[in-house]
Parts: sequence; C-alpha cells; structure tokens
Amino acid sequence: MTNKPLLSVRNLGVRFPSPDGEVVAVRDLSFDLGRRETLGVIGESGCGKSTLSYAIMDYLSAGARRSGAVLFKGQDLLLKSEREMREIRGNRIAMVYQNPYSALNPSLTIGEQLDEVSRAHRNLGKDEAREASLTTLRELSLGDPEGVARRYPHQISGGIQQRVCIAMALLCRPDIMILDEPTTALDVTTEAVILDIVAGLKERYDMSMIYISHDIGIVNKVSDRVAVMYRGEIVEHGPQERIYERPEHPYTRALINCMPRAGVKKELTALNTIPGYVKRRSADEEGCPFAERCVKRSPGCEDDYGLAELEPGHFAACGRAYADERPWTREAEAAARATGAVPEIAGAEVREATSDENGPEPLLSLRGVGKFYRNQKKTVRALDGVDFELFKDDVLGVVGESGCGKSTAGHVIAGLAAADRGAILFDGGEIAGSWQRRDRRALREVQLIFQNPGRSLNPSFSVQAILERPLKKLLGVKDPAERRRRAVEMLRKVDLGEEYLSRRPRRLSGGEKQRVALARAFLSSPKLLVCDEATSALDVSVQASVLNLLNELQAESGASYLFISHDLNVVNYVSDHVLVMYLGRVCEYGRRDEVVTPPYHPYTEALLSAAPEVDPARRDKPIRLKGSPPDPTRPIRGCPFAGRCHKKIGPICDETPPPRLALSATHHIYCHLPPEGLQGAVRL
Amino acid sequence: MNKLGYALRRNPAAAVGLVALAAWVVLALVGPSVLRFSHTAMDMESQLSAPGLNGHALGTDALGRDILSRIVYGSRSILSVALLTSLFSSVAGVALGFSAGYFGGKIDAAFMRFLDILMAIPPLVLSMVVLGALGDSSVGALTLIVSIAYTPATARVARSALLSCKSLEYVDAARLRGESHAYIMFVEILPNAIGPILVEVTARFAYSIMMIASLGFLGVGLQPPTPDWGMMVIENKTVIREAPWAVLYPSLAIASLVIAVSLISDFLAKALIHDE
Amino acid sequence: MASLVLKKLGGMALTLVAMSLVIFMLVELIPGDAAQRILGQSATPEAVASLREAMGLDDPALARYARWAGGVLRGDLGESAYMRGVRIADIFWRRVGASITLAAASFLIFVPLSIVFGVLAGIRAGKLSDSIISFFGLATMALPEFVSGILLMALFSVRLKLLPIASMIPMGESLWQNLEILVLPALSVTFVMFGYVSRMQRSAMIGVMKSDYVRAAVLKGLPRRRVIFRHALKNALLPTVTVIGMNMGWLFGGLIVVETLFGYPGLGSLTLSAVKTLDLPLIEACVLFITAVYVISTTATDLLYGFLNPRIRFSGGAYE
Amino acid sequence: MKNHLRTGMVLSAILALSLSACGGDAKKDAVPSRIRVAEQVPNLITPGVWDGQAFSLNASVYDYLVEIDPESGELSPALALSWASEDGRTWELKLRQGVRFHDGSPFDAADVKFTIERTQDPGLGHLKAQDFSVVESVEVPDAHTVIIRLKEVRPTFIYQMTDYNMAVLSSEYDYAAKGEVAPMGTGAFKVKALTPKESAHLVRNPDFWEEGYPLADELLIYFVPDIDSSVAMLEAGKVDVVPQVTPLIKRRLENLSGYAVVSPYQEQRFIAMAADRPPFDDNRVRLAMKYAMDPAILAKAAQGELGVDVFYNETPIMNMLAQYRELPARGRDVAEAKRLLAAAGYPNGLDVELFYASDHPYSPALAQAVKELAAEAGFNILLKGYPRDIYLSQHWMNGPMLITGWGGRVDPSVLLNLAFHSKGPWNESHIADSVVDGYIEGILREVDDGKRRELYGALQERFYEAGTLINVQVPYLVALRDEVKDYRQPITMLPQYKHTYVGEDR
Repeated sequence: MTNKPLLSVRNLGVRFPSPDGEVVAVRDLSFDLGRRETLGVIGESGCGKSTLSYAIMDYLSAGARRSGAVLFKGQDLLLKSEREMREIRGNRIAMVYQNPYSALNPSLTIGEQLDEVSRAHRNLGKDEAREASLTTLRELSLGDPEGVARRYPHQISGGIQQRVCIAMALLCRPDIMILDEPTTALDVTTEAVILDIVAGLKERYDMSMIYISHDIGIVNKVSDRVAVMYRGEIVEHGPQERIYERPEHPYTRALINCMPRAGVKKELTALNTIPGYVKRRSADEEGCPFAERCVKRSPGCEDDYGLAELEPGHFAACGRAYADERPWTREAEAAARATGAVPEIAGAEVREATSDENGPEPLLSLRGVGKFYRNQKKTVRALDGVDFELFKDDVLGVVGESGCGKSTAGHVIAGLAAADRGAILFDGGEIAGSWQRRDRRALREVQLIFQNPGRSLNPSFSVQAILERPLKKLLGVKDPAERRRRAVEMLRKVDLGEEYLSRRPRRLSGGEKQRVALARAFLSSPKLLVCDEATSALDVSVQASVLNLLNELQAESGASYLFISHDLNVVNYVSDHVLVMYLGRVCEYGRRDEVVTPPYHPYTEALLSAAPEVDPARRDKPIRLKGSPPDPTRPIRGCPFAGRCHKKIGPICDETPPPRLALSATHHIYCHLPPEGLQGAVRL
Repeated sequence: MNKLGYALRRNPAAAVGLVALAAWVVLALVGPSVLRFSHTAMDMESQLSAPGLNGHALGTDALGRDILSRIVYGSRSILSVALLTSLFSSVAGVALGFSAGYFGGKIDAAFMRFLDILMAIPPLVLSMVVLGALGDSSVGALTLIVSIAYTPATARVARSALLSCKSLEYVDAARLRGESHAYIMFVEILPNAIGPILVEVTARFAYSIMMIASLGFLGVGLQPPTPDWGMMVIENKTVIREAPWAVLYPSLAIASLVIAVSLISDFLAKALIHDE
Repeated sequence: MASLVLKKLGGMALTLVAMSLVIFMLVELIPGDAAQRILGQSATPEAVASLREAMGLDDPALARYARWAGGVLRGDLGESAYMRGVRIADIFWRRVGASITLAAASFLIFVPLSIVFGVLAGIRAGKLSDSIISFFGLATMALPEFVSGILLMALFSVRLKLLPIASMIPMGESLWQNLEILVLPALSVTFVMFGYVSRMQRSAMIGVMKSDYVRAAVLKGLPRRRVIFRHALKNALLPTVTVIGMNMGWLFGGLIVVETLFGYPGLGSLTLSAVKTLDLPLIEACVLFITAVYVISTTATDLLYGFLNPRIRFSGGAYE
Repeated sequence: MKNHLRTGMVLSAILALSLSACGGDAKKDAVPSRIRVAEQVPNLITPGVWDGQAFSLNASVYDYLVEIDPESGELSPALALSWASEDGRTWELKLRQGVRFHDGSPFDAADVKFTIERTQDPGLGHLKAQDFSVVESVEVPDAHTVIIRLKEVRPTFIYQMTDYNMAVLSSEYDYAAKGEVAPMGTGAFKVKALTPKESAHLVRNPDFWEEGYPLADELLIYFVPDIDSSVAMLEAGKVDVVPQVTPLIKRRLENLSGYAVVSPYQEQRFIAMAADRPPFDDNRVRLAMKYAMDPAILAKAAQGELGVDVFYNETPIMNMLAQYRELPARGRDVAEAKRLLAAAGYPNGLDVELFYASDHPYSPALAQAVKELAAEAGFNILLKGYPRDIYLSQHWMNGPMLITGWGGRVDPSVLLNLAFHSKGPWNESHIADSVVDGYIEGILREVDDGKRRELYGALQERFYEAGTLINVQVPYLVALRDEVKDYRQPITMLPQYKHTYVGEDR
C-alpha cells in the first residue's frame, strides 16, 4: 500500500431490527482502499457483503442502525445529508449491480438512463450528455452505441445490459466503483467478457474498485487485495496472492479448499467441507464468529480474537491456527494439494475412477430425442436430435450455456416432459415419455434432484411426510412404523438425525434441504439420478458437502448420475463422462479427461477458456465468444455454433450439419473441422 | 404463529379490526338474548325517540322499534350471509380456478374467457337482476346468488395462487411419484396457496357485507322484518331529519364491520403474501 | 403493434357477442311467463296467449335471440315489454348520456385525487401521512355508496342546505344548467373509487420504490424529484391505469345505487326500475350496455397499457 | 231508484253549468301559470291497463263520462250530460256536444262505444274486463246518445264509469301503439312532451269543453321514484304538489310555514285472510286474528289516531259512506284469540306468511304491527314484503295473508263484486261464502235504495262474524305549497287540476 487511502472504513457496524431481536449485518468492520486499487470482497451469502456496499452508499432501509465511520477523501459519509450524498452517489462513487435487467428502468430508453447521470452531475446539456453516453459506450467496445441508446432494456441482451450499467457507472469518471456480483446472473461465456472489461477499467479510468463476489476464482481475476467476510466481519484481508496461496484464517482456507478446481477430481480427493452453515448474528453475540464451525477451534478462541497484521498488508482475525506452518512455501502447498493430502480433508473416502475397460453397460440411451415447445407461431427447439449414453455406475456431466437444452434433457429423461421425437432406452427397454404413462417401477428407478431445494420440498409438509410419501406411493410400504424406520435410516445416510423428522423445510438450511431431497430420491433405490443443477443454488461450503455426499451415495448404491451443471469445475470434479450441449444439440461427448483436454470441440474450448479459474497462476490467452446463443426458434441448417465459432471454416458450417467425428472409441464431437484443427491449449 | 403475533404487534390497526370483528361476533351470538327490547317489538309510546330516551340506547324508528336491538339482531343475518357467501364463493372459486390453472392449455384459455364474460357483469348488477327477477330474497337465495356473482373473482385469485406454486419443483416431484391430479392440487398446492386465498376470503367477506347492504338498499335484499342494515338505512331515510340516528347507526354499523374486516384482510395480505 | 390492436379488437367483438348470449340466456332464466307477468294475476288465458303471440314469445329461443341481437346491431333495442309502444332507444340514450356525464364527473374528481394521494402515501410509506391517507382510503372503500351518499346528503343537503338532495333537472332546462345536482352523486362514487385506486397506487408505488431500478436511480445520485416522477411514477402508473380501466365498467354498477339514492335520471336508476317491473327487453339493454362498457374499457385499457409499456410496445428478440 | 237517478242527473247538469259560468269569470288574468307536480313513477299510463300511479297525468289528459264532486261526493256530469236507466238494465247516456279530442277530431257516441267495447279486448288485459262483461250491447242511435244494454240488472252501473281505468278514448286513435308515448284524450291539458319514467309536460287545452278551464297554463309532472326526493323538491321550491306523502312527512311539513298537507279522501288497507286454505279456512282462526288486533296500535303504526284520521273495521265498507253500519268494537282479547286458536286445532300457535308491498305507504308499518299484535295470540307471522310491482304481479291473490291498498270506487258495490264475490276477479281473500254472494248479487240488482241499504247492513254483519278481512282506513295525503289553490281530488283518486291554480287568491 503505497498511496494514501481513498476510502477508509472504520469500525463500521450495521444492525437491523427483526422479529427475534436486532441482528447484526456488519460488525466492527475496518479496511482501507487505496487509489487505483481493487479490493475483492468474498464470502458466502448472508455474510454482509452487499450490506457493506449499501452502507458505504448510505442506502440502508429506514430501520437500520449504523455506527463507525466511512471516510471518503477524509470526509465521513455517514454524517452527510441526503443532499450531500446525492453529489457523491453516481458521481464519485458508482455502483454496478448483480442483475442488470432489474437495475435498468423498463420504461426509459437506455440513452435516457445514461444521459441523466451526466446531466445531474456534470450539468451537461441534452446533446452533450448524449455524446458523453455514446462515447462511454464506445469505449466499452459496444458496436452501434446509437442503436443501443435508442432501445429499451428488454430489447438488449444481458451481457449488453451489464455493459450499459458499467458505462453508466463510468460516466462521471468516479473515484470508486462498487461492483456487487456483476456477473452472477450471466452465463459463463458472457461473464468472461464482462470480467475482461472490469479487469481493464481501473487502469483506464484511474479509479478504485470494490468487487464483491462469492466466487474466489472471479475475485482472483480482478483484485489487487482481497477481503474475506464472514458473518458481518472481515476475518482476513491482504494481497490477493497471499490470501489465495497462504490463507491464515481457518475460514479463508476452508472456503478456498471447498471449491472444486482444476486438478481436483473425485478419484483423487473428496472436497473439503465446513460443518454447519452461516447463521444470522444477533446483537449480543460476542467472540469469534467462526468458532462454531472452525476445525482449529481451541479454548482460547473466545478471547484471543481480533484482526491483526500478520505480515505487512496482510491482516487476519486469527493468527494461531496455522502458525506452525510458517514459514510457508508455494511448492510445499502445491505438492500437498496434488497428492490430495490437504490436511483438513479427513474421513472422506478416496474413490477409484470407474474403469471402462471391461465394456461398460449402458443404463440409459437417448436416440434422436427432440423436444419442441410451441407457443403461438414459434417453435422453440429445446432438444433437437440428441443421442448419448449413460453407463451403469457412472456419472455423466452435462454442460452448456443457459438455453442449451441440458435441463430439458434432464426433464425428458426424468419424465417431467415427454419427448416429441426419438426414443429413450432405460435399463434395456424403452420407457414411456411422460410421468403419466410411466409405471411405478420406472418412476421409482429414475429420480430427479432439483436445483432449488427450497422449491422442491413442499413447505407445508414435515420432513417425515416428505420422506414417507414416496415410501407409500412408490414402494407400497403400508406399515407406518416401517415407513418411519426407513425414513430415519435414510436420514442417517444423509447425515441428518431423527430429530429432523418433525421439522418443516422452512426451518432447514439450504444444505439440509438438499440432503432431505437426496434422502427422498434414494429412498426408492433409484438406478438413475438426474441432478439438475443440484448444487448451483448452494453456497460453496455447502456445495462441497453435498457433492461429497453424492459421491458417497453413488459409491454405496451403484446408481448412475446424470449431472447437469453450468459450472465446469463442478462437472469436472464429479463426472466420469461429459456431454457438451449447445442450442439443443450435442457438441461433444466423451470421457471426462478426453473432453477437458485437447482436441476439443471449439465450443468446449471456449467454455473452458471462459471458466473462472480459482488458481490465479493459471491465466492464459482467453477465447471470448461474442454475444449469446441465437434465437432458439430459428431453424438451423448447419452447425448451431457456427455463428459464434472462432474456428469457423466457411459457408459449410452454416449450411451443412456437422458430421459426427469420433476422436477415440469413447470420445466424439460434431464438427466440420479436421481433427488437427481441434487442438488448443491444455487446460486441465 | 410467532410471526403472526409479531406482525400483529407492528400493525395495531389490524388488532383494532380484530377486536371490532370479535365484538360484532359476540354481539351477534349473545346480544339478542341480553338486550332489553326485541328487534321487532313496537314501543308505541316512543316512536322516533332520540337515543337514550325511554331506555332505547340508540333511539327508535318510526314504528317505535329499538335501533340497537335491530342492529344487533341484523348483525346475525349479515354476518352469516357474508360468511357463507365468502366461503361458498371461495370454495367454488378454488375448485374452478385450481382446475383451470392446473390443467392449463385450452381448458384454461376457455375458462378465462368465460370468466372475462362473467366478470363483465358487475356483481351488483348480476345479483340485482337475478334477485329482482326471482322476486324472493330469502337468506338462501341471497347467499347463493351473491356467491355466484363473486365466484369469478375468487376463481381468478385462486388460479393465480395456484400458478405461483404450480411451477415449483415440489409439484414436479409429486408428479414423478405418480400422484393424482386431485392430490397434487389439494394436498400439495393448496396449503401453500392458502395465503392469497385466505386474504381473498376475508376481502370477499367485506365485499359481501357491502353487497348485501347495497341489495337491501335497492330493495332486493333480505326482506323485513329481518333487520337488514342496508334496509334499515333506506327504511329510515324518510325520517333522516326527524331521527338521524335511525339512519346513522345502521350506516355506522355497516362501516365499522366492513372497515374491521378490511383491516384484517389488509393485515393478512401483509402477513401472508408480501412477507413471504 | 397494429396486429396486437386488431387482435384485441377482435377478441373484444367476440366477447361482446358471447356476452350478449349470456345476458339473453340469463334473462331467459327468469321464471314465469312474461306475458302473464305483464297482464297480472287476473288476466284471462286468452289475453295472455294473444299477448304472447304479439310479443313473439312462442318462437324458439334462438330465433328470439337472433331477432334481438339483429335489432341491437341496427341500433334498435326493441320495445319495452312493460310500457307498450315505448321504444327503448327513445328513453335509453338520454339516460346513458346522463350516466356518462356523472361517471365522467366522478372520474375527473377521483382519478387525480387518488393518484396524487396514492403516490404521496407510497413514497411516505410507514409515516404518519401515509397512515392517514391509507386509513381514509380504507374507510371510504369500506362504505357502500349509499352509506357515503347518505352521509354526504345529511351533511350538505339536510344540515348545510348547500346542495340539492335530489338530482332533478327542471323541465326545459338541461343538465348543464343544473350542474350542482352532479356534485353529491359524483362524490359518493368518488369515495369508493378513491379508496380503491389510491390504495392500488400506493402499493404500486411502494413496489416500484423498492425495485432495483429505483435503487439504481437513487444511487446514481439523481434528484429525488426525478427519481419519483421519471423513474418511479412512470412504472407505478401502469397498474393504476389497468385498475381504473377495470373499474370504469364496475363504476356503472355502483351508479345504480347512487342514482337510486339521489333520484338521478341515469342508466342505473333505469336498470333498477327495469328490474322491478321485470321489463325484460329493458333489462337486457341496460345490462348489455353496462357489460359493453366494461369490455370496451377493459380492452381500451389493455391497449393503453400496451402503448404505455415499452415491453409490450416493442416486443421482440434481444439486441446483440 | 229512478227518482234518485233523475235527481242526480238534473243536479249535475245545473252544477256543471254553474261551474262553467264561474270558470268564465275566473279566467281573467293572462299571466301564464304552471303547476309542478312530483308524482310517483308510473309504469303504465295506457288507459285500461295503467297501474294507478300517475293520477296527475291521466286525470288531466283524459276525461270521464261522469265525475265525482269532491265536496258532495255526488256524481257530476262530464262528457256525459245525463244518464238514465228505467230498470237498471238499459242505460241511456246523453253526451256533451262540441267536444274535441286533442287531435282535433270531434267526440261522439262512437268513441264511448269504443271505450266500453275495448274493455273486452283479450289482447289488452283491460282491468275493467270483468266489470264490463255484464254489458250485452252498446248502441249508438245518434252521435250524442249511447244506449247500453246489460245482461243483468245493475242499478249502480253508472259508477263504473268513474273508475280511473274508464277514461274516454277516441275510436280513431291507436292507443295500442301510442298509449304510452302520446296519450290523447279530451282532457283539460294536452301532452306537449312525455319522457317515460322521467317527466311529462302538459299544456292547457284551448278547446276544453268547460269554458274558462283549466285555470293553469301548464302542468309539469316529474316522475320521481322516491317520496323523500319529491318532498325535498317541494321544500326546494322546485315543485308545487306532491301526492301520496306519509304522515311523518305531513308532520314535518306542518311545522314549516308555506306548506299544507291535505287529505282529500281516505284509502283502505285490507288485511286479507285467504279462506280457501289453512289456516284461515277456519273462521275461528280468522276470529282469533281479529281478537288479537288492537285498532289503536294499528292506528299508531300508521302514524295516526284512531277515530280521527285512521279508522278500523272488519268489513269492506268505508266508515264515511252512507252504506256503512257501525258495529260494536270487538276489543282486544288475547285470551279469547288463544281459545279460538286452540279450538281450531292450533293450541301451540301457528306459522303464517303475510305478503305486502314494501314500498306502499302504510303497508309495511301495518304489517309489522299486525305481526307483533298477532304474536301474543300465538300467530307466528312471517313477513314477506316486496316492491309493489312484484307484489301485485306475483304474490297478490296467492298468499294466505295479504295487505293490499284499495280505493277509488265511489259505490261499494263495484268493490264488493270485484273482490268479495266468490267469482270476483280480484277476490284476494278467496272468500266463497254463498251468503255473502247472495248479499252482493242482491245489492247489485236491488233497485230500491232502502232495501239496498238493508242488504249492505246484513252483509257487514256477516263480515263481522265470518269475514275474511280487517280493514284499516288511512288518509291519502297530498303535500302542497301554500300558493297552490283549489286542489280537488275526489275519492276516485283522480285529481281535478282544471280547477287548480298557483298564486294569489282570486
């Protein structure tokens, strides 16, 4: 830290009233932000990241109580009047939000929403303001800024919307830009583009940034310094490499280790987990906020607690946990990680990769499956001639951008929607398309896990009712005592106790809900479990424990998984085979290692390149896709990816369907390119 | 339950409404048996006597009937008809709205179009025409017709309550268990859609009171001597100058009851819908 | 947009046709013999039979519907069944005109009032002024029109003697020379509508004020006036437009009570007297008109909503 | 009989002449004057079928063959100058000459013939169809003489001509098509504009047969559905006359200066008990009801005083008529009523429905009072009040117990034959008493006044013992501004606006 801090937060506290008494959202929080510096803020949801940013902007709900100081250029923002704050908001400190679509006013044109910022703060006239807006849009390499300015928010795509929001924040050349999860609502490919833009901003516009995210991969990419928040407090902050490579606080370390990342595969290691979940903090709670979940907890934790500078610029609230590891070397850590001997991982079983040598037996085969949704005159081709196989005791990961048809595939297989074309073969025979025509056996043997456990468990039922209903309905267990016994047995398998039987979903945490959902699915001993973004809605620490549980359950039951996810790292971690989809069609299919290493389908290559990398050392020359997938109602003659492909050959791509190109016995892609054209940088 | 208590403490208006409604219910149940005068007895010595005179707390009307007794007795019919109406229209509305929303597609489209048509006839007009044509406004006929007039609106509410739950995955989970449509609609969805439906029931309760009173005013509502509040207002409108109390107190009775129910409905809407 | 308009208008026409059929069937359901009803209990069977024939009551229902609907399309609402020889059209449109004037008068009062107070309550949500406006809105909404009308009458006509108790137009004079007769009926209608619309406006405003884009506008450092009028109001008015449009139809239902109370010579009091005399053709005409007002105002609202809402005005794919 | 009729005729003729002479003098000032009336909304105004709610309009547009002098209650000549019958079966009427209808056509005997024969038109539903079915033929020997031959003796037949439905019509006018929109007669006023259910604008008929009349230039009639609104208009000075007000309004207006409430005649409210079905098929039950009644309370309920403006008896005859026979007051005797009920097989009381028009003056209050009074004797009366149109079209003549308003018939025999003969078209109490029938037929045929009086007396005694009705006589009230002079309205209910004027005393 060579420069004088631009923003200095001192002992900031924010409290909200609630039915159960006052809760603390931000507590005794202090940090400095220097000029031209980017501070990344990470933490799980409910840790107060967003509250921090709104507290800086002095935009909290009426009941909130604030304490401490937010010094901006030496002046305390908390003491400023609404009128004085107006001069700062959008002018000196600007914000970019998680969901660009809802942050833009649906009734005003983009141009008007941009212009008003310059007109309010820079006193520009109508034409000058528009000129400024167009210039800024142009600087963010947006083609046709005039066209964008004329349009309404709903007429432009999410990626452009977020660029507009960034442009809006840049109009007055602010001193600080706060970005609150600006890419969370976007597809991975768009996210990569936005992140590239953000990474270049601070140099170009000479400003500081606070970048809030739950994803350490993203934070690593854009930040100079990183602050880790837990339950309203900063538990550690310091230079980005230090935080990533040598975390001192047990929470930081646990958080980083529970993320699946390159090189971590289920055969090698189980994921690290943090027991429990983030709880709200009441006003009268004292002591280390993490103590309850900390593996390094010791009797002294209650008193010996507080942010201390362990080395220049690196602060942590707990210096004792890993003191014995100092001095530390990067090589030692890398070696430890490569062998899977990360110390905290205990009790998790290390699995062997499924061997394909003795001829895998297919459990599920899709043959030319098509699913069309017709509304009015248009037809959305959600699935358009999909073929693939899923083997017994095997995990097939399905990846692709939103709208690629991966969820539809899951629903068609599970029976929620009947395919319009093609056949689904399951366990040797064809099964009926929709649940209405499936028999009890088929319903029992194919189970579905949904993305949002809060929505998949009926909030009006107790866990007992939720678990016993399938026993009665699918397995015909008549005896209530027997049902209860089996429900309890299943609960134990998902690491929940009998006491959960009487609880309702509302009283469960996200991870507990998903465990109950898993218990419900496994009660009927399924042969196939379709996991539709089963861990996407969960915090990383919870995601890790659920992924571990999924692996354990599979090992125990021998069931096969169809694991649908937008997160390549997660798919890479859990899958044996991977299927890459684009616009309702298959791009690439093969064993995991074959798919994630060259030769790739150009789309796979782009996806892999866009994935945020947890490890900052692994930055390479990126491939960036333009725009988003095309209108799914338009019939496609050639390759669906042709329009965005960086390796497009020529008209053949647009006009002729790509051939199936077998790269090995277990690996094929659909592309016009010759195999040698499919090379790329090694990724994983 | 805790949440309700907390919300009630933060919303004293709703508590007032609850107390007022409870007071009306108690009055309706026990009032007639403790009051000094019967609701039909004619005190020929004190026609149009002012409140407080001759033991008539709220005065008498032109026939010497005790206004207080008539209001208290009238609360019975208005409360019971309004309650039955809101229940019937809600049950019918839920059955119709749920079926339409659940099965969707063409059934739903046709159903919605039909509702549009029915909704186009204002409920008051519909009830007035039918009751006027029947020429007989018994409690049963009134309840039935007002229920029918209100069913389209409740069906819409029920339908949208169902639609907000229908896309949730626990419904898909139930389907994948092979549950019947009725089970999914009424066991899986109904408990979760009950918030807006309850709000609708209470709002309908308030509307029913107004509707019954208005029909009474138009002369097609409950028939005398049932002391229907709306009818009391119109009956005594003639003597508004001589005996303003005979008009004012029934009007206030209507207002207080509707406002009480509306406050409760508002509160339920806040507690059951917006906070979720 | 043009195709949307055509589609809506087509839907409206279809609804109107279906509606006319529903109304016709509804009136058909009225028990008893129309001719008998006209002639009374003591009429001889021959008299009833000959009147039945004269009225064409013996034709099949469909033929009668066709005859009636055909007449309505030509602007002929038929002849009153009760006042024989009276063409309904001769008395109907005057009443409609009077009712529209009354509706317009109350519209002019309640729309600006309820929007202003609704917005005020919305942006001051939770404060004292909001509580007062909201309770007043709830209270006026909870008063049936005849109760608020009676209270107004008791105050302004009986006690203060400022305004006429009955809405009579002296012969030879027009409504415009007697505008004071509109005041109390219009106010009575306004009461209910004010409560309804201002509460809608308030909650729309609160919803919009909580939205991400208003938060974004505030955090852009825009003046509060611009946030409220440019960002919030533009969106918060949309649901209100719908509510007002929906209620224009129901307003005519409320007019029945108000017109009866004040003896205002409008469509509402005509409807009630038609019901009381069981004058079926007149009932049909009145109810058809009231429902047509509803359907037309709903359709107009739909179109207006589409016009005001860019998300509908410019639908189409996202721009890359 | 013969003498009586002749005398009446002569007297009437003289009266008419003298009146017209006076009229000539009265009509001196040329200041245009108007009378504004707030009437109830009439549903029908076509003669023959009109429902009796637009007296002002019909009585002013149309004329009748004979009128009733409100002072004397006697017949006076109108379009008929004389009427005579030797035997009560053949009636010869001499018509006034030089009378013209509003459309300019002359009035003659053919019009009278048309008017009478029209009562038998089956497609019309004429309310006098039953009364005039006794007519055998109508002959027209010359343009101004009409001879009516009856099937039976009807010494009081001429009184039928005063009935409000017997307005004299033009034989050339299409009343079926225009009766509701353009009423046309020979009356003192003619229609200038008529808006159904709203208002009628009548102007002076310059060719009116009674010279110098009418006194007013214009008659403005507003049809107002609500009596309170009508009175409000009166108080606001917007109208001059409001018929059919209630006693409460009377009390209020009498406390204000500038208004008068007059009672030109009395009306009847018959509380009818249907004799053809339980429970009132048993005379003991009817008697029990009568014993349960307290006339003083009923009078109070009608906002009046017994014996002053409200009268009570148990027969269909009005107490001010010559035919009335005073019978001893029964007195309220609940114990007797209970005893009678027990004897009739209702020791624990009984339930019965009472139908009435809820928007008719006096009826709702009487219904309440009857219910309360009867309750003590063990009657549990279920009140069924309906708007007047609904009541008349659907419940009247059907219920076990009814309250109906009656009035307008000068000669009681007209009413008796209508409503108390077993074959009467409006026999609402379904009385089928051969004794009563005998008396009625006797009254109708009896030529001798004294004997007829005897029959009336016997009839009333029969009603006292075994009748089917309780009769409460109430005042018909009209509110007037003090400026309104010479408002005349005889028991026929038809106001004679030709005499009325607004302004200073002349």
